[in-house]
Formats: sequence, structure tokens, C-alpha cells
Amino acid sequence: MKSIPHYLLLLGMLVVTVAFALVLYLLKASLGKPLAEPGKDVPAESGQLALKPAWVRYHVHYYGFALLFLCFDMEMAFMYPWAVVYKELGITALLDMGVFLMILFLGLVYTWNQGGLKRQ
Amino acid sequence: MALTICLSIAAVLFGIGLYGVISQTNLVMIMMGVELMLAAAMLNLVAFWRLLHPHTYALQLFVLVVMTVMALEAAVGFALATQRFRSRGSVEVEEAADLKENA
Amino acid sequence: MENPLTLLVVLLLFGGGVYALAVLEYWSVAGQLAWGRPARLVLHLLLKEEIRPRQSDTVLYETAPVLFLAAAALAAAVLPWSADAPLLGLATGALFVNAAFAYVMVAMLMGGWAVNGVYAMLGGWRFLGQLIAYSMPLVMALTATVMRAESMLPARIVTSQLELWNIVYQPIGFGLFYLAALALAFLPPFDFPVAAGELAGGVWAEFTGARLLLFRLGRLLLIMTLALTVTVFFLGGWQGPWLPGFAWTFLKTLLVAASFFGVGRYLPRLRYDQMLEWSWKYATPAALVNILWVGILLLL
Amino acid sequence: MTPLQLLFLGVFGLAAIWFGWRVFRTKSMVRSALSLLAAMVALGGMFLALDAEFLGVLQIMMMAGEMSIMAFFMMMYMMDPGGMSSMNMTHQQRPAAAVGIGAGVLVLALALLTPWPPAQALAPSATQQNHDLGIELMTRSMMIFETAGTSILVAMIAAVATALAYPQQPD
Repeated sequence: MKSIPHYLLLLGMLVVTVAFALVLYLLKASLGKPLAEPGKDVPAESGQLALKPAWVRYHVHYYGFALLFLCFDMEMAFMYPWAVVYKELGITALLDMGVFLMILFLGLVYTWNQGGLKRQ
Repeated sequence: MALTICLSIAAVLFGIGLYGVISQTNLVMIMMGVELMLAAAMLNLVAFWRLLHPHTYALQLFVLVVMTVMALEAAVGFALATQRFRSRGSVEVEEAADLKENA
Repeated sequence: MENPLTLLVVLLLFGGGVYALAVLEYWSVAGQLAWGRPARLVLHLLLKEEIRPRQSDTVLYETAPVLFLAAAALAAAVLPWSADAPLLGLATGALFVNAAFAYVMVAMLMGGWAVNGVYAMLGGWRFLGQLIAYSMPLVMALTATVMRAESMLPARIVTSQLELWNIVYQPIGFGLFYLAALALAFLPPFDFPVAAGELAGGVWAEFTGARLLLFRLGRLLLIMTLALTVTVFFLGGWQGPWLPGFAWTFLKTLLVAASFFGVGRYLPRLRYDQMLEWSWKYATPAALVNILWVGILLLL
Repeated sequence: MTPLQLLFLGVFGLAAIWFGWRVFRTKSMVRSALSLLAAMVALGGMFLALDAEFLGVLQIMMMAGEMSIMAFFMMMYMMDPGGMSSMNMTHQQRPAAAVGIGAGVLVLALALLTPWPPAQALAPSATQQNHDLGIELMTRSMMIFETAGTSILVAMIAAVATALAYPQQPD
């Protein structure tokens, strides 16, 4: 089974989606322009006009989870090929992946123990 | 032909990544440069797998390992940056001269 | 796709399903079945004034709605509707679905960042936190279905459920995937990025007109796609007596999507940091237990 | 390799280079993280054009989370993540450009001057690849795979131990 036609089809769908959006924008533009009024284009901020831009330093409270996620996420890269051959290899595969997941689970337990699994 | 294309593109990406690593002052931007260089390495590995040894799956596994290294580098780098920011209030490498002995 | 007629039927069913979902969503909120409302809403959004916020990041502002729609549509493309009509037989279909869903988050992040508004940005960053919470259970539940089918091809995963549907075979996985799907589509108990109650629309607060229409459409498409994913991976896909395959897929998908809308009204809403905590302390270990459970069942 | 594949290799490769270049040419931090994401997705497209379906899709999927996290760490550290002021974020431009171009040219020369063996025409099908990669992972390269697990554990511990705030010790 050749895969290239499938990728082309996916690419085609992407192009169709973009084209759909463009047609919609074109339709929208043909229906008229907004009136230019002062203060209309200011982003909402509980009733008053925002004076400063919103792009400032901001504490993201879940960064402990993010660090854990970056590491833990990579397990998926190894898990998919493993899952495909699991039935074929049987108990070997179970033990291999069991050891691997135990190692990763230690990391999760360590993070939990150190208080990484809460709002920082 | 295909191999030449892939290797050339990887070489250019590697050059851009190295330029970024040396020219940026921000630790996170430096990590972006490193990621670009690792990505170039990955491209080389995939090209070698496909065009030279399509039945050697150790090469594909190598790509997985490089991808893992990318993620781990990012995680440890962010952790260092967080601690640095906590103690000094910035992640600029030019302000990190105090890490040097008797500076 | 051998038969163009089947393709047409599938596309029509998909479009009709999306329309029905729009009606259902309003019904779950307002309690009345207004069949004309979605069409009217489309006209309304097209005719309404379109405002671009000042000091915005134009590239990301334009990319976000299109990417959102494209991610939902591409994920739907690899899922089969009936035995003879898999739209695309991608050999890594189960992984591709995940990849496409990841870009839903990227699109929301872009949209939240680009408009340079406080509410929108908070919503965008919250959705990233939500991804960190739901991603592991989502992916691990899919991995367990791949283990059973010995293939990542979605059509093979359906045929592997010939004797017993995965919802019975791995109920923990189904539960986790269901909740993760709710979080992915930011449906009520997990609607942090667009929280109407506190963030006044969150990421979508500054999008108007055609771009908001794209977001709304993409959200419905996403819910439809997620319901289809649940159907294909856990509810036996096209399998069922009497009716043709795609009719069964359609019925199951609509049922799952309707349950998405219904469940949200009865689940308590968590704070996003509590959701992260629960996800990593309980859902991720549960997903590992599910994989172990499937592994042992397969060896027996 | 068919001409179509070569075409896509070129197109995605140029896209990767363009977005990779944009990473260091924009003042907005989030924009540069998302440019890097676009470069990585273009690389994923190249992997798909090279018939490595699993690796391509995996690359596209993994990088979404990773680069978004990169963007928010930028938000946490930078005074001006939107790049609205004209603060200079670079130093030693000239040597950096020299080293970058020098290294690029060196690698390019190596790539072009090495007599590579002729390219293989056919690759295994995507289904076959998934299966064989799994076998490789579980048999011959099992130790590498477990070592990768250990590295992940070490990195997790290192990251968590470094990043979390220490509780104030009463002294």
C-alpha cells in the first residue's frame, strides 16, 4: 500500500480548508466595512479600556507539571511501536515495557513527593 | 539527488542553529538554537535511513533517541532557567558572569 | 475510496451531523429544539461587524481560526465510516489523530496570544495547562486499543472489536478517553479557555464575524470528530445488525456527541490547577493500570 | 524516490529553513517559539516525504506540546515577550554569523564531497515499518530503550529538583 497518495489527500484537505476560510472572508468583505469609531478596537478588560498591552510577564502557575510533561511525553514515542508488536512478543514485551514504565513512574512519584504536583 | 537535498537543508539548519546559539543572550532562545541543530541531525538520520539503509531500524530508533534528547534538554534547561530567574531575576546569559570563579 | 457515492453519503452525513450537533448544543443549554437557529447564527455572524483588535499579531491572528478548523477536519479524515469506506487508510492513523488534536491547542494558544487582550491570553495559557492534563490519559487509552488490534490503522482497530467492543474490554480506558475528549473539546466541566462565566469568552472574546464563525464551526467539527473517535476506537465503529455500516457509525457518533453535551450539566466544575492535579495523580496511573490490564488480558 | 517526493522534500525543506531563520529574526518571543514549531512541522513533512511515516507524524505531534511550553516559559521570564519595545536581545552578532556560516559551509562541503553510495529505491511500507521498529525496540535495541527510560528519569529528577522552590528552612 503506497502512502504518498494519502498524504496528498491530507494536504488537499488542508488546502480546501484554507480556501473555504478565504471564501468566507471574501463573502464577509463584500458585505460591508465596519465603522471606524474610537475605542472600538480595544480588547475587553472588565468594563474599562485597556491602556497597556497585555503582552507582559506573567506567572504560569503550572510550570511544575509542564516540566514533568516534557519528560513523560517522550514515553509515547516508544509506546506506539511497542503496542503494535505486543501480541506477537507476549510476556517479553510486557516485562520490557513494565520495567520502562516503572522507571518513569519513579519520576512521577519523586515529583509528587517533592511537591511538584500542585499549583506553584 | 534526494540525499544531497536533505543533507544540504540539514547543513543550513545546523548553521542557523549555531548562529542562534552564539548570538542570542536569552537562555530560552539559546535552547531554540540547540533544538534546531538537533533537528538537523534528525533530518540527516532519517535521510540516511531512507536512502542508504532502509532495513536498518536502529537508525529510526536513533531518531527517537534524538527526539527524547530534545525534550529532556528542554526540560532541564527550563528548570535551570527557572531557578536562575528565581535567584537573579533574569535569564540573560550576559548577566550570568557571577557563575564564573573569582569574577 | 472506491465508490464516489459512498464518499458523498459520508460527507453529507458528516455535514448533517455537525448541523444536528449545533441544534443539540443549543437544546442542552436553552432546552428548546430550534432547528433553524444554526443557519440563522451563520447569517448573523456573517452580517455582524468585524473588528480587529489594535496592536494584534496579524500573522497569528489570521492563522488561528483556520488552523483550528483544519486540525479538526484532518483528524476526521483518517477515521473510517464503514468497512468499504475508510476515507484514508493511514498506517499510523491512531497517532495521526493525536497529532491533529494537539494542533487544536496550538490554534487556541495562537488565538489567545494574537489579540493582545488579557482575557484571551489567560484563556490560551489555560488551554495549554489543560493539554498537559488531558494529553497523557488520551494517548495512553488509544495505545491500549492499538495493543489489542496490533496495528495503528483505525480500520484494523474496528475489526479487532468484532467479538467484544473495547468499551467492555477496557472500561477504564474508555472512561479516561471520554473525560479527556470532553477536556479536548473544552465542553462544560472543562471549558476553561473560553469560560463564559469568568473570562467573558476567553480566547474567542476578541474574534468577531467570519473568524468567530470559523472557530464555532471548528468547535462543532471537533466535537463530531471526537465522538467519531470514541465510536471507532471504543464502540466498535461500523459494527451492528441490519443497518449499513455508515448508518451505525452515524448513530453511535450522534449518541456519543449528545452524551458529551448532557454529561457537562451533571459534572462539577474543577479549577484548572485541580484538574492538573487530579490528572497526574489519578488519571495517569489509571491509564497505566489500563495498559497493564489489557496486556494481561491479551496474554491469557 | 519519485519526482513528487523530491518536490515535496525541496518545498518542505525551504519552509523549514525559512521558519528556522525567522526564529532569530523576530522580536516577539511567542512568535519565535511558534516559528520553531512551524520549522519542526516542515521537518515532519520532510520525514513523510521520505516515507518515514511514524517518525513524521510523531515529530509533528511531539513538537506541538514542546514548543508551546517553550512559549510560556518565555512569557514567565521576559519583561516584554511581545517584542513591542526595541530592546536588543543579541550580542556578538558578527562572530556568531561567521561561526554559523562557517559551520554550515563545512557541513555542506562534507555532505556534497563525500562519495555516498547509490540511494535505495524502495523503502518498507508504513505498516511494515511500525512492526519492525517495534521488534527492533524489543529485541536488539532493548538496552538502548531502557537506557532512554533511565535518562528520562534522571532528567525528570534533575528538572524537578532544580526548578521547584525550596521551602524556607527555619534557622
